[in-house]
Amino acid sequence: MLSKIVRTVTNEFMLFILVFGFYIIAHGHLTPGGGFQGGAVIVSGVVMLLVAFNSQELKKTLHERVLSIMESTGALIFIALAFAGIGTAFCYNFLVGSPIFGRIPATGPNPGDIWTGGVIPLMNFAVGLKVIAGLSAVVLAMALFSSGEEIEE
Amino acid sequence: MTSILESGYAFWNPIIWIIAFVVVMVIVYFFRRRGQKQYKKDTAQARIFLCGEEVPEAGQRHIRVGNIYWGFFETLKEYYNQVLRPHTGIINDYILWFVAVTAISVIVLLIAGLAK
Amino acid sequence: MDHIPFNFPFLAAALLVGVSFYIIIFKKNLIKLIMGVAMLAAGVNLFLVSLGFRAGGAAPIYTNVTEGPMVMPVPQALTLTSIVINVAVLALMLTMVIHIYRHTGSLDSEKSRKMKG
Amino acid sequence: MAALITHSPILIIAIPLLAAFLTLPIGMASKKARNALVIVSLTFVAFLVFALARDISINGIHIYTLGATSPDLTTPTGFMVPVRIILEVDGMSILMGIIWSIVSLAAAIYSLSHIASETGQNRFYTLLLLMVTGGFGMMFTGDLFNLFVFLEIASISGAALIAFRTRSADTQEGGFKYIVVSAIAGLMVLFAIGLLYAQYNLLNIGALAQVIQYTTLDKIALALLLIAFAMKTGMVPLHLWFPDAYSVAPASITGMLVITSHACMYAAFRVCFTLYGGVIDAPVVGWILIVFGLLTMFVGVTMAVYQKDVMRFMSYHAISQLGYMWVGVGVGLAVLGNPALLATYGRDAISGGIFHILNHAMYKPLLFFTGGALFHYTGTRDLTKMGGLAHKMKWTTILYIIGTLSISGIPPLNGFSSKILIYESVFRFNPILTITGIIVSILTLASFTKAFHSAFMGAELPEYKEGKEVPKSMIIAMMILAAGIVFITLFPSLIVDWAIHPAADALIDQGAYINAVTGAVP
Repeated sequence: MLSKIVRTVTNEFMLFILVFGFYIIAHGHLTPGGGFQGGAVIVSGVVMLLVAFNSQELKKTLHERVLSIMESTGALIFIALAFAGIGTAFCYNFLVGSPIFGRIPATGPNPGDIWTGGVIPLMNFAVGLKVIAGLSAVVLAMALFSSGEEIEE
Repeated sequence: MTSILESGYAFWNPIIWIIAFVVVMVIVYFFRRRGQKQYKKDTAQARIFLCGEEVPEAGQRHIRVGNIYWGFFETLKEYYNQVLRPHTGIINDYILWFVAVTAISVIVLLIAGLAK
Repeated sequence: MDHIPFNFPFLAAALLVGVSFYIIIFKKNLIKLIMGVAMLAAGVNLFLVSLGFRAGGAAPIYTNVTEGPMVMPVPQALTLTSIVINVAVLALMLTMVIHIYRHTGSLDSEKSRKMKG
Repeated sequence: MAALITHSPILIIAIPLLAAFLTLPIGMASKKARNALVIVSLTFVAFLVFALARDISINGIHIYTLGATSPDLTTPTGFMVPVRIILEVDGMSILMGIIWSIVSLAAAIYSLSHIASETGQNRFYTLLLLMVTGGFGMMFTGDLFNLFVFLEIASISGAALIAFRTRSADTQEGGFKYIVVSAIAGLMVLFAIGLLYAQYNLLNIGALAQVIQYTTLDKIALALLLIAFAMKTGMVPLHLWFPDAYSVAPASITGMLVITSHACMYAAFRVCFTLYGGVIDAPVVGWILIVFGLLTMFVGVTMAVYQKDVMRFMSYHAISQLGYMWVGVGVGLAVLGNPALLATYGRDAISGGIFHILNHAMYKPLLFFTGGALFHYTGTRDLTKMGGLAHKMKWTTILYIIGTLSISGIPPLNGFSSKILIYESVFRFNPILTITGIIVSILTLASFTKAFHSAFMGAELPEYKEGKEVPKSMIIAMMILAAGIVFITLFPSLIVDWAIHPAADALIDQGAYINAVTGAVP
C-alpha cells in the first residue's frame, strides 16, 4: 500500500477516469472510441487503484464472481441484440427509425446527435461492460498471482 | 451400389472384401477343427513353457516399449541422430524455422515468376 | 504532413517487424519473447493503419467531415480488432509464463522446457 | 423450417457463442443444467449443419450477409463491391462443418467425465464452445479478415484449454508454445491480408479473386498465408510445436485441436484454389505442397515410432497423416491449369486428399480419446509404465483396434478407401509419391502395433489390478466416432458421391464461388 497522499489522489481521480471512460463508451457511435476503448480507460483506473492500494485490499471490493457475471451479461446482451435482428438478418440494425436511438444523423459538420445509431450504442455499452469486467479480472488475477495467491473459482 | 469406389485403375468394394474375408475364415476354421483333439484345459498343457525355466512375475514378463524395435533404431541410428537435432523443444527455434521456410517459399515463388 | 515521405511509415513497420523477429528468435528470456510478439503486433498494426492514409485526408468521423478526402476507415477498424485480439493473446501468454515460472523456477526458454524430441 | 435454413450459417456460428456465455451463469446454479445446455446446443448445431448440407446439395452455394436488409443481398445498393460480412458455404466448407460438428459433440460428451475432477469447469465449457464458434467461423466465412478473427478465437481458446490443467509444468509449456506460434502465424496472416488490401481495397474472398493480379506483393502474400496456415497445421519442418501442445491437452481438446488443424488446412486450400485459383503458378505451388507433404509424412511417422509417450506418439501420427492430404491436394493443384490431366487424375487426387481429411477426422480423435482413456485409468502418459490393460479396459481396447486398423489403411476400414484413392491417382503423377505413401503406411502399422503391445497386451500388471473401465460418457463419445468409421467403411462410394466430389469440385470451380458473391448469372 502506498502513502496516504497517493491513495487520496487516486480516490479523487477515479471519479474523473470513470466519467471519461463512460463518455467514450457513450459516444462510440459519434466520435472515435467505443466499448473497448472506454472499457480500457476505466480499467486503467482499476490498475491505478491496484498500484495505490494492494491486490489483497482490492480483492475485498472487486469480487471475482461479480466480475464473471458482469462479463457474461455484457456478452449476452451483445449477442441478444445481434439475434434480435434475425427477423431480417443477423446483426440487422432494427432500431433505425424507431424512437430509441433511431434518428438519422445529419451529414456535414455538426455537433452530433447522441440519439442515433440504432443498436450500435447499445452494443457499445454491452462491450464496455464486458471489457471492464474482463480486463479488471485479468489485471486483478495477475496481481494476485504475482503476490503468490490463487484466484478462487 | 453405394459401396463401389472407383479409383481410376480399379474399384474397391468393402462388402465383397468382407464376404471374401468371411469365406476365408470359414475355411480356416474348417482346417482348425481337423487338428489334435487331446488338448485338456487346466493342466500343465495350458501353462507357459519357457525352456523349463521358472516363469517370471507378470511385471517382469511384459516386454516394455523401450525394448521393442531395438534393431530398427540401431540400423537407423544415423538417421535418428540427424532428425532429432531440430527437435530441440525451444520455442525460439520453432519461429526460426518459420521465418526460414517463409523466406524460402517467397524466393521460390519469385524465381518461378521470373522464369516465366 | 506533406514533407514526410509517403512510405516512411512502411519503413518503420518493416523495421519493427524485423527487430521483433530478431528478439523472438534470439532472446531466450520468455518475457522478452512476449515483448517481441507485442512489438510484432505493433509493427503489423502500424502497417495496416498506414495503408489507409491518404495525403491531406481528414479523420473519418461522420460529424466532423470537411470538404476533401477522408482517410480510409476500414484499415483503422482492422487495426482496432487486431489490437483487441492482441490484448487477449498477451494476457494469456503472461499468465502461462507466470505458471511456468512457478513450476520450473526459470524464465529461460532452454532451462524451463520439459518436452523435447 | 425454410427460415431456419436461410439463417442456418450464422445460427451455426452464433448458437455456440450464445451458449458459451450462458454456461457461466447457469453453471453457477447447477452443474447438470450446464452440461445439458452444452450437449443440447451442440446437438442442435449438428442438426442445423446436416440440414444446411442437404440444402447445399440441392440448391448450391449458400450465401448469408450479416446486417443486410435481405440475407442474400451481398452488394448493398450504392456500392460496387461487397462491404458487409459475408458467410459463404459451399461443398468444401460444409464438409468441414459436418466433421467439426460431429467431433465437437463427441469431445463435449467425452469431457463430461474426463474433466469431472477438475476445478473451473464452467470456464472449460465456455472456452470449448468458443473454440467451436471459431472453428465454424473459419470454415464458413467468405471474408479474409473474418478468417483471421475466427482463427484467433480458435487459437486463443485452444491455448487456454491446452493449459487448462495448471497443476503440472508441461501443460503450461505446451499452451505457451501453442499461443506463441498461433500469435505469430495469425499476425503474418494479418500482414498478408494487409498486403492484399493495399492493392485491391477488398477483403471479400470472392471479390478479391475476381481482380487479383499475381504481382510481386501478391506472391509474398501467398507465401505468407500458405506458410502461416501450414505452420498452424503442423507441416514439417514447422511441426515442432505440434506434439508439445497436443500431448499435454485434455484428450477431448486434443481431438478438437486436430480439427482446428484441418480448418487451417482448409484455409490454405481456400487461399490456393479459390483466392489465387485463376492466376496462381499452379505447378510451383503444387510442388511446394507435395515436397513438404512427403517430408511431413516421412518425418512424422519415423518420429512417431521413436516416441514413448502415448499422446505424443499419436500427435506425430497426426502430423504424418496430414502429409497424405498435402500430397493428394498438392498433386491436384499441380495439374490445375491442365484440364485433361485434371480430369484423368487431378480431381481424384483432390478427392482422395479431402476424403482423407474426413477419415482422419474420425479415427484420429478416436485414438486420442483412447489415449485419454489410458491416461484416465493409469494416471500416466508414459507407455513404458503400461501393460496388460486389455484385461480391464475391454471397450477401449476394441475401439483402439478399430482406430489402429483404420489409420494404418488396413482393408476394409475407411483409412484404406481414402489411401487407395490417393495412391492410384498420385501414381500417375509421380510413382515415388505412392511408394513413399505405402512405406509410411507400413511404418504406421508397425508403430501402432508397438504401442498396442506395450499398453494393452501381456499379463495383468500388479499396479493396475484395481480400477474399472473408463466412465460411460467417454465410451459413448468414442462410440460416436467409431460409428462414423464403420459407416464410411461400409459405404465409401455413398460418401464420395455425396460429400467428397462436391467438395473437390467446389475447390476446383473458382467461378461458382465468385459468382455467388458478385451475383453474376452462373
